[in-house]
Amino acid sequence: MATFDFNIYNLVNSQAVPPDWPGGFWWHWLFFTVVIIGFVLTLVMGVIYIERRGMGRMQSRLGPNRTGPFGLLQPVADAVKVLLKENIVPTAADKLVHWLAPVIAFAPALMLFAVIPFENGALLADLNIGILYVVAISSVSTVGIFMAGWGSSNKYSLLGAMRNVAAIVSYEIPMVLAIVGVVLIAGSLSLNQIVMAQNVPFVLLQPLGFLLFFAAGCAEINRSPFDLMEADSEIVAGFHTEYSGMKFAMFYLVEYAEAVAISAIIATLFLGGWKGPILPPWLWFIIKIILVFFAMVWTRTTLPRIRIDQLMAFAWKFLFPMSLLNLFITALQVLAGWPTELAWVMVIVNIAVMVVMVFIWSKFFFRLGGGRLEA
Amino acid sequence: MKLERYGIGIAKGLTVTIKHLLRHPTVSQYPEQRLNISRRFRGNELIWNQEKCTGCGTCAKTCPQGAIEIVTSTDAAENKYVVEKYEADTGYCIQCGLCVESCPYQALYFSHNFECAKYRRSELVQGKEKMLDTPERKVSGYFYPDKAEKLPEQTLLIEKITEKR
Amino acid sequence: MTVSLSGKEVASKIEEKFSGSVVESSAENLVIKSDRVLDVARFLKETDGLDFDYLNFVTAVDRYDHFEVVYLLSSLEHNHSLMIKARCYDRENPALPSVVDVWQGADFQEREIYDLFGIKFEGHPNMKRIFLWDGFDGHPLRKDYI
Amino acid sequence: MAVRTEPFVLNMGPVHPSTHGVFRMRATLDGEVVVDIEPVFGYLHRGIEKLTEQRTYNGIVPLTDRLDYISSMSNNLAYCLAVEKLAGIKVPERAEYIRVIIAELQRIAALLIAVGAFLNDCGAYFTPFLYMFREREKIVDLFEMVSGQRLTYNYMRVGGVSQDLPEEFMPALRKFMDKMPHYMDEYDQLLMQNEILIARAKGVGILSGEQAINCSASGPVLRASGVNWDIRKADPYSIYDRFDFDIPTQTTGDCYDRYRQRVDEMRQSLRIIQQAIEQLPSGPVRAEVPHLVRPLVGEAYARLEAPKGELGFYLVSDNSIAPYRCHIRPPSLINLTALRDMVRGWKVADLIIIFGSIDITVGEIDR
Repeated sequence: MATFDFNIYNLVNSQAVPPDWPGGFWWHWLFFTVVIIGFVLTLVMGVIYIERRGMGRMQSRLGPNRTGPFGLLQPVADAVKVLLKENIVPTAADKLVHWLAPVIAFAPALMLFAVIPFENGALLADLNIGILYVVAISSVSTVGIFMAGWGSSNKYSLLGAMRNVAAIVSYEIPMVLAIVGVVLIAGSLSLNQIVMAQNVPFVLLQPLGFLLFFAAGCAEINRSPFDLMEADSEIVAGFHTEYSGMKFAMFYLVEYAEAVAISAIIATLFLGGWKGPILPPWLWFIIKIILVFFAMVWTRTTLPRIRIDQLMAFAWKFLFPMSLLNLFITALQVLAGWPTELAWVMVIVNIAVMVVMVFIWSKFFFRLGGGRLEA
Repeated sequence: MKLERYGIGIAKGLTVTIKHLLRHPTVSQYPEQRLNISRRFRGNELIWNQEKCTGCGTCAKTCPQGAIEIVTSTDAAENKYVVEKYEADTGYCIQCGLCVESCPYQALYFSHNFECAKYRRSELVQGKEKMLDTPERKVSGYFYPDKAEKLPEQTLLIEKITEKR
Repeated sequence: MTVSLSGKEVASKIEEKFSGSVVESSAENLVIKSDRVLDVARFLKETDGLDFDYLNFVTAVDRYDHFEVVYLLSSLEHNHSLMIKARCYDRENPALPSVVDVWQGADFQEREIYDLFGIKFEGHPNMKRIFLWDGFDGHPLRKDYI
Repeated sequence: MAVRTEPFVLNMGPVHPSTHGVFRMRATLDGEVVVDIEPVFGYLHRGIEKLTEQRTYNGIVPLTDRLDYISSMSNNLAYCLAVEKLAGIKVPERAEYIRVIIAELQRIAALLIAVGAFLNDCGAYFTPFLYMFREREKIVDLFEMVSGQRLTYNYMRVGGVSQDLPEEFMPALRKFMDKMPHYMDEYDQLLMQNEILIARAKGVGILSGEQAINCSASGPVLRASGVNWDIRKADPYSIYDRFDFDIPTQTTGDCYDRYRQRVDEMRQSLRIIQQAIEQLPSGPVRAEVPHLVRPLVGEAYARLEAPKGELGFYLVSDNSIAPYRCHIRPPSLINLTALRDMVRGWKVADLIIIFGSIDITVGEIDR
């Protein structure tokens, strides 16, 4: 047997059928489940560290540096502390719903990673409808969050949960339309094919699509300017006000696991997943995830929060028409066959389109109402 | 939101935060790096000079909280008050400094340290012997400019370089 | 420089309009009969010579035999101010007309006077204690409150 | 069949991240829209006005620190002005200048917290708050050098100031003075032009001029509604008539204007300090006043332009060592009278911002 060279690349060449792993399908499945769970949890720990340290430095303070070298074990310390905390369930709470909510919220966050390629062909299930699976799964966690809001029978969490449902419903559409733009150029729904088709990273071919997807993605997982679901200055801690102990740890994990998932999807769709010059492909993939996540941390430190009706107006009046127009223009360009031959012409044209459209929308169309209801 | 400035406002705000990544943090690590506190700092302990004190009780009268308790007995020989009991309940004391300011014989000072937390409320009451001037209980320069000269200079945040890395 | 009008001048004007409403007036002291406070207040606010549109504060002083409620009014454009007082001698349930309809700023201050002194203000939209809980008996700022 | 919805009462209770202290609002909400709010006070009521009746005139100064604990120097100064007016005490020149410098530094420090807390309520996650606390830290360092404490200074006395400025105070103040404008421009660049903040704060919680006067609002809240009324200009106390500075006012009186108003006022305070440093004379810092002041029978009301508004002390004396009655005019409590009309019809998120833009301290409300 050839020496067991751990480089996945030559073992698993690109084909849709699961590879003929020495042990067959089940070994492949087991290996990748372990990889995904290990990868997500360690990356979530790393991402929590980056966020707390990055935000600290941006606020001219230090951030955690006491636990472990340079504070690296801070996420572990947080997890241990939260797990040891008492598990309080409010008396008026709907016990089952309260207990089940974190599970339903956490499961989709991990399931998203099944279709994300770490390397060429190295993914749990190379579905040929990969991106559709991602969009479907990512809206399941809303049910979990709404159950949390309803289950803890607390007015603040009910407010938070209602906001979450309203926001996710209206941000699904711009997100999907932005993805469709990418799929049009790549020609296939499977994430691995999309990455393969990206000799010019799609962020250049689809600048407007990238902006729309980043905004809609941040709203989906309630981060940066759209973090209304647990807006701590208004509704205390939103849907997870009444959670403590293990269940709070799950929600804390959900928030960051979904942030990692969305940045992984952005990395695969727009920044050319595992493609990169010298470094091994999986390292490129992690670097891009951390880069996109740092952008989220950056916006979270600086930008104030948007009000709930502005959030809705932003989705329906700003993102939605823009994504339709973007889709229309990309379709024309794909018909004219630009992505393959005149790729660089398309890049310049699309950037110009983006600037013009943002200018027009913010100048004329998109006017935000006062928001005061005469009682 | 009306992006009448097409997101320039947001972009300028973002540049401010990213610039802070390249600057020194303004915080210091307390137990390891200790900053010098002000020379006139009013610590939460009193220091009492037995010789100078004549037992007049002005400090007990001026204390707005009534935290100082003084019991004196008359010593007919030298026709002087002898201070039997002199207690300052630092639980009541709000460190306002009126006692040190009003003492006509400069017998009362403030201590210069601020780490005097105790576990029991009864330990907060400072008896006569616990108020004497000892090396580890330094005297603060509050209302005593000569004592202030001996204390180290206060570290100011303005002097700390936080601009360039 | 805010000129504080002397009690005498304003007293003469008030006497013309509401005869018998000024109990005592000296250079810096102007005491109004307690049941005429509301009309005098409205008069002071509306006449264009005085037009005291800004109420600085309302407070009360317990003078053992009577309560003295002090109003400091000022006019922003003429930049002059006037301090008027009203006395109520009844200690069980002292009462005064409320000036909330004239100056809305008096709302919380009158509730505070009721809470700490026990002086009821008729016509106040929500005459309740402001700092202490409703079950509290007695009014702390009275001189005879132990 | 129209779905029947009825408003529910949400307790923005004494413990809430953005009620700036133990302050409670019973908000009746219809979904997200605020139908009515009823503020509940009294969680921090210590009965300071009753305490003042058993303390000597100098013993009350540490009490005034605890009124508006964010700007205790202004409280000390307001109380001392009232006692000096009551007892007719003349304060020496140097003490007057030290008081002006310290009061204006305290105004900058208090306005920094007001603006930082307002931006934090808008959602900018603690960044502006921590930047502004860094500037406030520099001012608090100066106060610690002068008075010995960092929050409850107890620095001013009847008749002047308790101790003279140490020698290293002036160089440190000059260094602070020439670095501060740079930092203020940086804060403006951070959020002043931010589209999200403009969308959130412009046109929200409008308080018109007449309504502000009728509710006897004072301070930045009054000036942001376009009323040009500042006690330092209208009724100059101590030596404010020797400095030339102007009173910024805004037009519409919404949350954004109150935020901008406070930033402009900080710049004016810097101008005053600059002039006060140049004209600082030498000489005694405290008038010859007996330690137990006994003013004659009578009453006096003195006021000053505190960072929150018009802070006044109404003192009645009966020629004993303790005042017969000492009433404190609380600018925070009186500014809240207008809160109810400003908030009706807005959403929960706006309720928090409007409340934050009024900028109250609970110590001064409950006394």
